[in-house]
Amino acid sequence: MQSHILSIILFTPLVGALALLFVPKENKNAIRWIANLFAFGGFLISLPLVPMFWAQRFEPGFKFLEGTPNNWIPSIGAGYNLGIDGISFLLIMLTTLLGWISILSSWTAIENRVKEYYVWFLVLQTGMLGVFMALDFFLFFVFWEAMLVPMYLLIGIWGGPRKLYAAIKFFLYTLLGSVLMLLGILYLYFHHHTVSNPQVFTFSIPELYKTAPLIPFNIAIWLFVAFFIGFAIKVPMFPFHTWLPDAHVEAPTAGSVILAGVLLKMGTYGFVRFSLPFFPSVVSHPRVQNWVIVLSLIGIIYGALVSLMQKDMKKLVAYSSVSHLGFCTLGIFALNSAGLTGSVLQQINHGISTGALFLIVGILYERRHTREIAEYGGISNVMPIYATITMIMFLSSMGLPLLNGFVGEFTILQGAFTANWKWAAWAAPGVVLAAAYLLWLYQRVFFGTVTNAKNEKLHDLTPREILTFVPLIIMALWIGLYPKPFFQILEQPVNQIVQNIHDKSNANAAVNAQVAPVPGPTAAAEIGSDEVGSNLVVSKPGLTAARLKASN
Amino acid sequence: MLPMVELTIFALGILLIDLMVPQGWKWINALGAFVGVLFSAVCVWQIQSMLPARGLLGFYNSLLVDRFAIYFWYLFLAGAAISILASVHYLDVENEHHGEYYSLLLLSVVGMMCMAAGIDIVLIFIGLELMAISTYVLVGFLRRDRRSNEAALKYLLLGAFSSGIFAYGLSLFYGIAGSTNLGIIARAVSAQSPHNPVVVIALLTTMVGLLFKIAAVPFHQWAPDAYEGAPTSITGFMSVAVKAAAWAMLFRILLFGLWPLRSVYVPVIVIVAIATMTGANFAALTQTNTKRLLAYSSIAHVGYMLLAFVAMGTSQLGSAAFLDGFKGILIYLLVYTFMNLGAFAVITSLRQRNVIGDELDDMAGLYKRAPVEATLMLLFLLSLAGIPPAAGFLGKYYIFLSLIESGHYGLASLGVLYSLFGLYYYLKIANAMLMRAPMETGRLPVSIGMRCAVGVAALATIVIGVYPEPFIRSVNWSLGIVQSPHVAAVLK
Amino acid sequence: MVPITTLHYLVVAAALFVLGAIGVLTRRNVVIVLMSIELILNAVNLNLVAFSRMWGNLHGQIFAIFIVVDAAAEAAAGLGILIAFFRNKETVNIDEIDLLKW
Amino acid sequence: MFLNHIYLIPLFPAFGAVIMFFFGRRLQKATVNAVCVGAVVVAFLFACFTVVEYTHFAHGTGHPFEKILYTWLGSGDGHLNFVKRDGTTASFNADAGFLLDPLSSIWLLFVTGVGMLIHIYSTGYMAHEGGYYRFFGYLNLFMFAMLTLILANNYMMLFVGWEGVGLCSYLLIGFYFHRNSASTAANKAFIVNRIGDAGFILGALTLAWYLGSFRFTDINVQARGGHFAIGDPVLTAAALLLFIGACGKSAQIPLYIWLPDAMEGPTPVSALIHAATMVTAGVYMVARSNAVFVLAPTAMKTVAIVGALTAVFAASIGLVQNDIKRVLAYSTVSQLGYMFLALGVGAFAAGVFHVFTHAFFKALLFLGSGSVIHAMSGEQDMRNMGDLRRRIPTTHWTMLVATLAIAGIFPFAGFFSKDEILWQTWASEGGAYRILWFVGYGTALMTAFYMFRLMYLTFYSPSRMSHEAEHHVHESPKSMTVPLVILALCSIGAGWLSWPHSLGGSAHFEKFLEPVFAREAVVLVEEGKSAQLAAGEKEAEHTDKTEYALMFLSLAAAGVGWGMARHSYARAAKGYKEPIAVDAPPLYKLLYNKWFVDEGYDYVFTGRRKVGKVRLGVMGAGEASSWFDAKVIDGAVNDVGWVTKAIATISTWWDKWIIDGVGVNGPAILARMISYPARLFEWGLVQWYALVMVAGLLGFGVYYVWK
Repeated sequence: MQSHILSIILFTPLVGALALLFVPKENKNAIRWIANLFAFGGFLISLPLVPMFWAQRFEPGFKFLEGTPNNWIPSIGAGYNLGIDGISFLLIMLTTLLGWISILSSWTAIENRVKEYYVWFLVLQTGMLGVFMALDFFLFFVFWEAMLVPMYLLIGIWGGPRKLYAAIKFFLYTLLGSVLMLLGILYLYFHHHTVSNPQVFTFSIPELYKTAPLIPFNIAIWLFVAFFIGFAIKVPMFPFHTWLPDAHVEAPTAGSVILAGVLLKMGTYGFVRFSLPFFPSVVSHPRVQNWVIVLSLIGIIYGALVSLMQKDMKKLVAYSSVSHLGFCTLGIFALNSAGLTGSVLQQINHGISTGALFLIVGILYERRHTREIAEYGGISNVMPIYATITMIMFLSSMGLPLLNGFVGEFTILQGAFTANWKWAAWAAPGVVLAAAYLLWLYQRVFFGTVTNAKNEKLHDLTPREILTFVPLIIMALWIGLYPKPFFQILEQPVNQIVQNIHDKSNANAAVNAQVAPVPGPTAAAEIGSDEVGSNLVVSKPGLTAARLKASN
Repeated sequence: MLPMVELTIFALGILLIDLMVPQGWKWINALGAFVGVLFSAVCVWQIQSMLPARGLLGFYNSLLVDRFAIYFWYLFLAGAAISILASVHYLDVENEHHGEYYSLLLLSVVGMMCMAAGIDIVLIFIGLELMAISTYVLVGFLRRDRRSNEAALKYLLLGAFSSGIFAYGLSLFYGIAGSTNLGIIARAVSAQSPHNPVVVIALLTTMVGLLFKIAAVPFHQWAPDAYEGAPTSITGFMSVAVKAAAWAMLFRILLFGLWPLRSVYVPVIVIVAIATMTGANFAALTQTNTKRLLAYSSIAHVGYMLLAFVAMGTSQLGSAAFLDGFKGILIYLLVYTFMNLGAFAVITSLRQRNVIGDELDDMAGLYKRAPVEATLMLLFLLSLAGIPPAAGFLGKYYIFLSLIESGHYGLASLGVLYSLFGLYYYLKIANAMLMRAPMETGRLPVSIGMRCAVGVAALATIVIGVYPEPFIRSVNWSLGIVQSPHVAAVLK
Repeated sequence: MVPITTLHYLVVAAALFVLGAIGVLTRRNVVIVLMSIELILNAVNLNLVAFSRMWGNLHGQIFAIFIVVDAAAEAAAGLGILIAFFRNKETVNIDEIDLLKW
Repeated sequence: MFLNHIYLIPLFPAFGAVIMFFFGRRLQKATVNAVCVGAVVVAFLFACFTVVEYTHFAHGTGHPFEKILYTWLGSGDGHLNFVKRDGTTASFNADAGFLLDPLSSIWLLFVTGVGMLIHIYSTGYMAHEGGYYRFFGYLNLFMFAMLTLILANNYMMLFVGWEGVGLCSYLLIGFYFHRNSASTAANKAFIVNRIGDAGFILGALTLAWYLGSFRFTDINVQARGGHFAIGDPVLTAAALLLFIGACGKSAQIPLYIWLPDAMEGPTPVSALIHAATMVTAGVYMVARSNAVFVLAPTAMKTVAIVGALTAVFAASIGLVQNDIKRVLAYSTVSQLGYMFLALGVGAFAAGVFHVFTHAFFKALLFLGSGSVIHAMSGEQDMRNMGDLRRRIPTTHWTMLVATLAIAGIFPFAGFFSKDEILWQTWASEGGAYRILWFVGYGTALMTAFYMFRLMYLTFYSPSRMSHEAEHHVHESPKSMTVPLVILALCSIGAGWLSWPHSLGGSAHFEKFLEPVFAREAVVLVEEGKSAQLAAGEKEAEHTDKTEYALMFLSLAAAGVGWGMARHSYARAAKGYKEPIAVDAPPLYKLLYNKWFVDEGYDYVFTGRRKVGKVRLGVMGAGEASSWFDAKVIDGAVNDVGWVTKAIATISTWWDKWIIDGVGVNGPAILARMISYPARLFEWGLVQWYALVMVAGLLGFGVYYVWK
């Protein structure tokens, strides 16, 4: 007896999209209502998952499994298998929430080709959920790619002046990553066939978990690179990030919210779900680790610096994402429980805060149709509520304690520090700079007197707009004040992953020893190659029963 | 035999009926042709139902109706059916509505069937020529259109030239083996040293013919011209059915006939594959004529399929790589039939009284004028670009898988990178359709037949993409030939 | 007086083939180009017949007959198309077939 | 019963703030007063009871009391671990926990007390300002944060308060947000603080990484367990990092720059946040971490030296400022310097004691100046004041008391605390710190000078007021004067809590704090720094003569300063000359422009000013990066696109010109130009194709042979 809640959550938006197809496109309000209905419905339907998951949060492995292996395309060993653990659970909740919010937020923003817009948006929603739920690599890849199309259309059709450029850039960039990843996937698939006994072809991720780590280092490194590029582009990490500002600036508000809130997380999710378990020997190899960490650190500082100098609000927020995601990757590749937990938390937080920031920018844009910071000033005189909400979200984004941002950032710093104190030291300026660019932006936009006559007539937030922020603020406060539940949800999977890396990399230590050194920045090579051994945290095995008792 | 005979009868019948049908009722011809296709499909189905695993020999051992053949027959018929549906309205617009069109279509299908089923070089050659000649005429069918004439003439000259070279090679093989039967040729060849100059010359000349028909660089230059000049409905037909037939022939000869020589021809094919992908993709990048663009893209697709063929040629018979490569090409052809025909059908529907409709600008704002067609066109384009869940991905999946399995990581990477090029120029069309303002306003009139054609193609594309299991099954089934005795004997 | 062996026929055929090819590549009148193609096919026929004699079976000759037929058909179609082309362009000069480019 | 609900103390003001946040807009001023002031009053009373209960509950032992509400960071079941430096794992955990011990009780009392008074004062001062509810909401929020900071039982909770007070000071400095200077000052404050915070976080992380916990009690147990050698490098690093945090919060060199600008905020804010409470958070944190600091002599030295330097540096600037609040601001910085000097030389108790007394008289000074400004209807420049003593007598008397206190005149509060510090400095470590004593001594003299300068210019010298200003001058309402009086009483009496033994007193204050610092005493003894003993009576046998001498000297210094100020300013009429300006113009310029530090920072660090054409500092880096991003990285991407396009064009160009052009149009031209060989190209389009095919065939052959 399987529970089908995942499938239900997954396909609700799609059903909505299909339903919309039968609504005449002239009847815009009906379309809006239906779309919001389904989006909100999708969120509500995902709520029962919370208690169900909470009950078994400490149990090992994936929960709510659906489908048997190979039940979809037996002849190639692909199956419709869904299942979630703590990590994907949180991201799914985030997705349903943000999906609803962004659809709600585009009520007045979208005026032409409304029907299409909502249809594509709901399709996108399903695609994203699928990525987080899939336990089958083929299924995963299908969702992963299918999701690009609606996003591309959202940018390209409802985007700004340079939408065509941005849309194609987005699509090509991300596809470049995913095709390389495809080759990697195929290799894993084939490798599983060669080593498994009896020989079977399967895309089942749990199965591949068993065999992938057996790949010898000198091949695994290339596979890792293939996956890495795919995910790093998505995240985006430092040298691969230039699609992000363009996509964000051109995308409609809701598109940006989803893009920043969920799509970027797929990269980090990919790291956590695939790169780490599949290539333990590679990720724990000091040079490789240093490579990635250095990129993350560059991303943190660099993103912050660039956003400091932006003249376009949305670009500023976009670059701030680069900085924040730098923290996420830093946490992931610290390869210890704290770092990993913090990273996932930070992904959620970034989804909440930055999503809100894009909404905020969008609201001004909707009223004035410009995002030039210079156009504004003294807005808090005319839009006090708006100013207050903005302040709260800025604070959460810059990581003020008792708001969500701090919890994630701090946990990451803790993890990075215990892995290698130099990393944390390098990341710390990012926190300062975050305050700098956000507060400076706030000063330029909200403080002072209204200088621009066009801004005098701006009306404050409508109830609908306020409604879009309420859940975000609630979440921000919740994670900030009482993050314990989140830590508990993440505890099991994170410890699992770290444990695996530890064991496997020890197993492959021999291989590590004699392998030719991976090219890496020499500077990075020095950084803390000393404590690599101690990067890994051994969580206390067993005790699950005891913990269950404790939790009930 | 039955399906071919039956098709021939219909072809001739249509010629007769055409004399009696008045102008404006010409669609009756189309109907007849369609029915003919259906009938022969039924016949094929009957044969399939009574087909032993080892296949049926017929016609003095020159014809081997095995699962492989059956698979391709279905393919040709599907292609023909969709093209017929797409043609009616178009021909009316062009004022070239004649029965010959359909009968030639059917005859070319007969030729293809011979190519797919023949294991005797004579039969294969005859089939080839039958198909080729009918296509020459079809390409030049718009007699008052200079582009059409010119395309036909070029196609004919080059085609004849290539088949001359091809025939020369075949004659040499006959000389080597003393028989025209592929099986015997294979045995004889395997007896010879693969580096015997005569063998090599024979092989290379033969390959010129084969590569010409599948339009691989450097034998591709006829394709863009012919595709551009031909009636759009025929362009679609050529790009799928003719190409599929050429592939069938290529398999029959290179795989079953000349397998022992693979050490000689695989390296050559590697070069050709790379050249094909490179040339075609780069050339397509800046195309502004949609038909020509799709022509180049179809050449590029040939490049990918050749990659799979390389994987097959470099791995053990019956090994995973071999089978996956084989499946890859077969599925690719299947999928390609639908998605490409669909795309061409949409382009065909752009042809109006006063619009030629094959420029990129004619695509502009198509969404405003025909939302359904535009959306489906998007589907076809994405499928061509190999984005799941559209069907195109399945073919790419198998091809790259086979490359990985046979250890050609470099080629695989090259292939995926070129697929990005593909995405780029397909997106140019998509951008034009969905994101630009239309040139002329007003809804685009689309005929019933066209709607059916596009609909069927789209349905197939999405179904194969989302639930490919039965199709993969059928492909596996059609791979029965690998076990069938004649070939097996040859391949050992 | 040397006996005429198959090899001699092959050499002649090869020569024919090359001549045909050169003709195709060099002549400017479409009709003559078509003829050159026929020449190539004849080279093939010569091969086939010679081999057929060498092997003492009829496959080759059958093939040859088919090729003759095919050549005829090809020529017919070619000329038909050429006429259509001539109607529009008033020329059979192969260099003036230049409408379709790049 | 109070002790067990200690967490309520911060929650009262928090409640007030929440009310203001949601409903403030609709509330009457009276209601706002009731809620906000009420909240603080309740908090104060609750705090008093709590402390009383605590002192009985833990009488004599001074054993810290801890109350843990819930696990804040961490999964709480001890399965989320991190690796300590020694390789063992520790649980990643930070509780929402509260701790009460003598140290925190002292802060608790004077923060709630002074805070309450300032709230009351504000009801009068802000009566005519807009955003009344906003102001009180922020004030309450600040009280919440400050109390959290004080009562935290681990570094992370402390950091919550730490950042919270930073935020509130940001909000309150920027209270007049339509003034650009205000919002800029606010940003400056927050960002400079943030730098400190980064240091703080890293310090805390270091401790956790080394000692395996964020909890003060755990850390103290570890640090005092004697496992660590004096001068342990890691602990030194941790201490220094924490001190960076302290520098940010408590405005020490090099991060002091934000505090003077912070005077943009309303005066009560300056009194509460930037004089009495928030700025002492750094001192509190260092005192809290004393166990770590004493193990890191280097860090101690750094603290002492930085403290001394800041003291004298800020005092020197204070000498010549004309804005009444700025003078006080710099004096605050300088006094904070004193406190750190004390901590640095190990006289923790003395430092804390100075915080305590300073809270009263400095708050009093600010409130007094506020009352002056109120009276002068907004005028802050002392050059336009004078002769106010009869017009606003209460303000005058109370401020005089405060001045005497800060100048260190016996028997006012300042005398005892400052004298204690100087004495400890002199006596510490066999005199190595005596240079610092001289510095402190000089500072004392300057302090007396600028404070009395302020008094004379404001109250005594002939009036330099404009007429309408003179016309409006009036004493402030009761709500403002009453707090002044109370604070004045405190400024007189607070000192007596620690009447030194040398004068026959028994230093209750030190005794009370002993449990917190006693252990340090021992450590320092081991270190042979017996003179640094914070606990008073241990140094009774020490040379009393020197102590008396020093007392006398500091009194003398105060007197001299007073005298100089009187001589220069008692008769300062309109357009008077600054003595320094007369005697040493360049020095005056230097001091008046605050040693040009802000400008320097703008050039070097922030990059708000350009050096010639180039922009340095963060903004420079920002510009560089964005250029890099647009030109190089994205440029590279676009170049790739461009290259492919180019190749594509070439390949089409090839088809177009070579195949068609040469094949088709070429012949006509070439035939005439070149003769026979060029005619090779004379053949037409189709033939070119055919040629390529043949070439391909031959190419195959060549390739085969070559292979």
